[in-house]
Amino acid sequence: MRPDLSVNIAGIRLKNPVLAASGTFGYGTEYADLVDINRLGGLVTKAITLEPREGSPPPRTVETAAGMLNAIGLANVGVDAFIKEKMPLLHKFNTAVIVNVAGSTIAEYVEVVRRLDGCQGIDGLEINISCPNVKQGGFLFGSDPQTAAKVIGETRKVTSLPLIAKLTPNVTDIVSIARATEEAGADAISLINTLLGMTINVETKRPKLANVTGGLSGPAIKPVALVMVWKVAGAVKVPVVGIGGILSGKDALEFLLTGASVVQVGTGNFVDPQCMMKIIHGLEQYCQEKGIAKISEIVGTLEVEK
Amino acid sequence: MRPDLSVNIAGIRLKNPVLAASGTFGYGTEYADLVDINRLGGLVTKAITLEPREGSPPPRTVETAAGMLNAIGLANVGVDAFIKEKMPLLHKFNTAVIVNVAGSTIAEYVEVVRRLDGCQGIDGLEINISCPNVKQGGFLFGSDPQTAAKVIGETRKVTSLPLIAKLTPNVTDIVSIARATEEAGADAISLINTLLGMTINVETKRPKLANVTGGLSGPAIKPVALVMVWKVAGAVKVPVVGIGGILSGKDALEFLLTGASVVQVGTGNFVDPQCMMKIIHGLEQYCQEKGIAKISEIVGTLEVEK
Amino acid sequence: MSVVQKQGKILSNLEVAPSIFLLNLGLPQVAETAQPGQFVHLRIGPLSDPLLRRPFSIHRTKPEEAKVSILYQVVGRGTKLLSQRCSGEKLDCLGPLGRGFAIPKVAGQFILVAGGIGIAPLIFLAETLLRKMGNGKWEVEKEKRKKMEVVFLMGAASTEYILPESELLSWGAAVEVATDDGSKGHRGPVTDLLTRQMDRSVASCHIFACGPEGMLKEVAQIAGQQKIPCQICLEQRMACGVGACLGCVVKTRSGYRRVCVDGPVFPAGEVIFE
Amino acid sequence: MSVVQKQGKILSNLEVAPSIFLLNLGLPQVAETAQPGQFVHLRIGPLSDPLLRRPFSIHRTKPEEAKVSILYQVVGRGTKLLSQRCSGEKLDCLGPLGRGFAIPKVAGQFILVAGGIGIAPLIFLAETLLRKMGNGKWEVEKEKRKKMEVVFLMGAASTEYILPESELLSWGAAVEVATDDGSKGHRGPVTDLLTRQMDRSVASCHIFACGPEGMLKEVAQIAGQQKIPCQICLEQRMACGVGACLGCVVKTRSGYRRVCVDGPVFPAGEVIFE
Ligand SMILES: Cc1cc2nc3c(=O)[nH]c(=O)nc-3n(C[C@H](O)[C@H](O)[C@H](O)COP(=O)(O)OP(=O)(O)OC[C@H]3O[C@@H](n4cnc5c(N)ncnc54)[C@H](O)[C@@H]3O)c2cc1C
Ligand SMILES: Cc1cc2nc3c(=O)[nH]c(=O)nc-3n(C[C@H](O)[C@H](O)[C@H](O)COP(=O)(O)OP(=O)(O)OC[C@H]3O[C@@H](n4cnc5c(N)ncnc54)[C@H](O)[C@@H]3O)c2cc1C
Ligand SMILES: Cc1cc2nc3c(=O)[nH]c(=O)nc-3n(C[C@H](O)[C@H](O)[C@H](O)COP(=O)(O)O)c2cc1C
Ligand SMILES: Cc1cc2nc3c(=O)[nH]c(=O)nc-3n(C[C@H](O)[C@H](O)[C@H](O)COP(=O)(O)O)c2cc1C
Ligand code: FES
Ligand code: FES
Repeated sequence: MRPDLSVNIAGIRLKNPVLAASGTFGYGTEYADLVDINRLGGLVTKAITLEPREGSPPPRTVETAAGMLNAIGLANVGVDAFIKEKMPLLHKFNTAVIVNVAGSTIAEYVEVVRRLDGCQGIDGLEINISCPNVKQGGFLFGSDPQTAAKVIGETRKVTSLPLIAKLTPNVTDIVSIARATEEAGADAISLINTLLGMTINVETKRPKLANVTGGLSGPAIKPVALVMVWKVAGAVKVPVVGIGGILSGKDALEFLLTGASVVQVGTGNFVDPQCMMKIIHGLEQYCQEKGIAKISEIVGTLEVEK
Repeated sequence: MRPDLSVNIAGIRLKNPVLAASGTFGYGTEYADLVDINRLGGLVTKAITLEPREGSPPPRTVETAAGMLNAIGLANVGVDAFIKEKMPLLHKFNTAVIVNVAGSTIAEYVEVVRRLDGCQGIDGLEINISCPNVKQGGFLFGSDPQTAAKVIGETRKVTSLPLIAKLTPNVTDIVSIARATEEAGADAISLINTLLGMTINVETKRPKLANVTGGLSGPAIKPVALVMVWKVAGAVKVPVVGIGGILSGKDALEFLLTGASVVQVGTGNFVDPQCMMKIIHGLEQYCQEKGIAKISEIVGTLEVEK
Repeated sequence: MSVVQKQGKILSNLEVAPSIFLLNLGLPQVAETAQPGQFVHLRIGPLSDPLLRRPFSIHRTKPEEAKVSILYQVVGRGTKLLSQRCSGEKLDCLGPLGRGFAIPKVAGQFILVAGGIGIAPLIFLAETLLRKMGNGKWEVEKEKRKKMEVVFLMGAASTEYILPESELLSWGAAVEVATDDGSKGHRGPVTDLLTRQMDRSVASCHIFACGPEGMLKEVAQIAGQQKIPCQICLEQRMACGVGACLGCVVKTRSGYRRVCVDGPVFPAGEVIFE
Repeated sequence: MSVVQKQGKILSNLEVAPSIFLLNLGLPQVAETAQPGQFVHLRIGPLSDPLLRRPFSIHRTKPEEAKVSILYQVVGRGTKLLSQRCSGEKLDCLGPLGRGFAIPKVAGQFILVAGGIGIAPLIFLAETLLRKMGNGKWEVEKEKRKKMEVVFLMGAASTEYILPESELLSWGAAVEVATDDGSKGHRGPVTDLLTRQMDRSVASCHIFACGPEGMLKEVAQIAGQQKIPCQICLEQRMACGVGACLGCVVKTRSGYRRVCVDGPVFPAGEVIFE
């Protein structure tokens, strides 16, 4: 018997709990030669802002030990071009489409959400209050429960689409921020976005990224992501989306057991475009081996002695 | 001409800017067969508490991608046994000895510092307000500027030894905590301690560490450590001690350029006991190649375009 | 011409000059469809260090042997590890990626300028151009035909880095060499050869260049002054290699463009050098 | 007998049973001074994944050939990578580490109980005991001498994992085998053989055991009931291997003790099994 991998999260029905993470899968079509998009649980777009943005100067990425830093800087086509040019292509795929939203002001978030609200084919919005690469790009919004709640509360008012709050790990108390966004009306909570990091070229005495600092992703951050998922999943009622260093079925299972209802794969796509396909297969196999009929049964079943 | 690697930090004169980090070099003697301790800039002991502590149950360590998690739990012999049994052996080495201090209450920190104050052979104290593995073990003290300042201020009153505040990276705003400890009388600031993390065995559905969560160290965290050193070095007047994922001379140089006056090596010692010797050699070589007479000249000389 | 992800078998991986390796991979689909200037994105090892793939130009293809060749220089951890991989092992490859050189519709004099390891994609290009000429695929008036020519200007640190000269000659290219130390050919930068060539240049002339950024900037300048069409092959740090991460951008007159899909070959006049 | 860090040359690294490898290393100082039960701590590769060293018991030494052997099972990433390292390459080794088996002052019947890959250190021990007996190094009264004996109880999943039996026999050990699937010897756990052996056991008898935790627990119980001295060789996840990190502790009657320096061999009665 084939296990049932489908899940419902924040009112969105997904074929399976594996989604492509924002910023790592473009606008969906870039990987179309290599990945059967229709087999994915869903995909999250690159962050969309009100106006088009050029992004940071290069170099924008650099490898670190078991990870990478990026400072893309919210480069995107802007919400109107997104709706006109990108959404029609995305809509053709038979998979959930979640649009990642960023802004420099609360008003900008609200306006982007308002424009996306009417757009056909969008299954949900992920509100990025966690981008570390733009000073006015969300990082500050996600560092404090009040502001985080404000962004979610205001965007909540202008859309009936499922809202997912995406949190930054660069905080003292992730739980208070998660709770604040839940109370403000988030239907789910995604974590983690990248950790702030930097690296230096000792020959030139300059930072390797033109932007000086960037966001750390990849296997290096998996332990940090897991502990945050564990804490937040134990503290909120809405579902949690686990993100950070997931490259294998085993990695995904760690997040599901720890309390994430679904997972997103970011850097893993760069390392191996087959990554998400292998993860879906790995989950299926695990369920089969353990006699699990439905993947959602294992969510949060981590056994912790007390 | 041989470059001058010596540095003065917080009133402590060091042969070179390379120290062994707390908890990774035992009480100094464990590596004596393998490392010429007298060639080190200095060494920091395992955290010392008032009473002896057994520490956490095993397993206490687990490898992660380019890093490791530890949950040792402040296992130590207690301050009195340390003074009686360990210090006499440490005192024999011709290197700076810094004692790492931890406690469950501010009163405990103060009492440990008071007892160490009289002890011969101690060059400085590192006040660990950042251990993630014991609920009452410092983590909370380091998460908030007021409490951090309180610990430093109170311990400052009972000793004339140089005091180094060791900070946790698991905070929203490291600069505010660094500044608070500086104002409270810290002579230097060490960062970073470990990032909080966890990892799961998906077969047993249990955390791999008995303590559930642990502290992440090693190359994986280097980018995070660097950005915190960069921020803090730019914001305080006291010297900064750079720690986190340093395994090579190049790694150490990244920290020095970014603003650390000296560095500590932790996990690197496990990977390669010759690590610190190689780093010292690497610094020497770099200075020679670049015609740098004194290593301290390069501290904070990172070129950042604005 | 779609991109594939395949396990390519290492047919050989040999040091052909100091720290320069020639890697032959069994990759039928890529060998079949690749165009000069395109690249492959290789996963060096299965573990998480090194984590990211590394991009390498396609140096040669032999579709009839299902073979793709890479010419690479050991410059860091990834290329070091790659140089230690053995025949018979497999490498995870993505390719062919990127937009290669645009082959002009009308023939003429093709000047290829290679600096150091930048020679890698230009051999594939030279071979393609020369084969096309041999086939008489270009329709040119008779009197112009004698002016059709591939001139290969090759710059390197010293003589031991000048690799496929005899092969190029045998295909019918004109080859000139410049070395930094003067151990072979002209002593000085390869752009000296280009400047000299400009004096002899004919009406319908095209420049194609690959090499270090400084060299490309100068080539672009020379071509600009002479108003000669020029295509340059760029490098940038890459994560995805397929246009999804927006990591590999270069500044152009039409804003930041992605080297991996909008390039790696760009019209020289488009690129804004810092 | 101090610990050294040396680049050991891989003399050979061969699969001797399914997923079990025998690694021979050129390590003169370690070969010279190692005692049975001690271990080496190996760095598997130069990159940061895998990061930490891996501990392996010393399986044999040949000081005259400067050789140290390791018998290891591929169970994860580190051991997989180790199995791919080739002859002629070097491995960074720390050793010899830990407190090995305490060889009793008075001879008698030595019962060695190995479960699975736990056989690795016991071969070194058997060889050492038998050599010492052969040398007549133990001063025993004549009538006791005939009772001196090494009994090697070997447990494994199935027959193909039973490796050095003939060699043990040739040295003069008594060997008994138990397999999980009954493909050789007794069908069942090796502890069955130990229980049986207890009925025939003689006055001055010692047990030495290495294997999975469940087996060691049972061996410790049997030894405790019979009041026979018993030493067991433990495993724990290790970081430093030299006593500095306090990571590798095991619960004992005198609190947590470090497996790497206080062990890996402990008196069975000391250890508190969960
Ligand atoms: C489209 C394209 C085609 C290329 N073709 C070839 C080729 O045919 N032959 C060849 O030898 N090299 C080629 N390169 C460069 C090659 O990708 C890098 O040399 C390689 O990735 C370095 O990896 P490393 O781990 O050894 O170096 P690292 O240790 O990662 O870095 C060492 C040095 O290499 C540079 N570098 C690292 N990554 C890249 C990158 N992605 N692009 C450019 N520079 C980088 C760094 O700036 C650094 O100075 C190409 C690059 C691109 C983008
Ligand atoms: C003193 C000592 C002596 C040992 N002697 C031998 C020996 O002679 N032959 C042999 O095959 N193995 C021996 N081991 C076990 C060996 O160290 C582990 O099998 C090895 O480290 C696993 O590495 P890995 O990367 O392949 O596995 P990982 O991918 O790290 O993990 C796979 C499995 O191995 C276990 N494991 C991982 N690290 C250790 C560790 N440090 N100690 C114990 N288990 C671990 C984990 O629990 C996990 O189930 C010994 C261990 C110790 C502590
Ligand atoms: C190149 C790159 C671009 C990213 N862009 C975005 C973005 O636009 N919006 C966002 O919310 N997260 C962005 N992220 C963060 C990822 O979605 C993800 O949260 C993070 O990378 C951790 O997951 P990983 O370790 O699987 O990569 C980006 C990450 C990378 C590597
Ligand atoms: C096993 C282990 C034990 C540690 N114990 C302590 C400790 O007692 N006190 C302390 O301040 N830091 C302790 N640390 C943190 C290190 O001193 C250091 O801050 C951290 O490991 C980051 O550096 P690294 O990446 O070089 O290991 C410990 C780290 C490890 C790995
Ligand atoms: S490498 Fe990702 S867009 Fe070019
Ligand atoms: S492994 Fe570090 S104390 Fe044993």
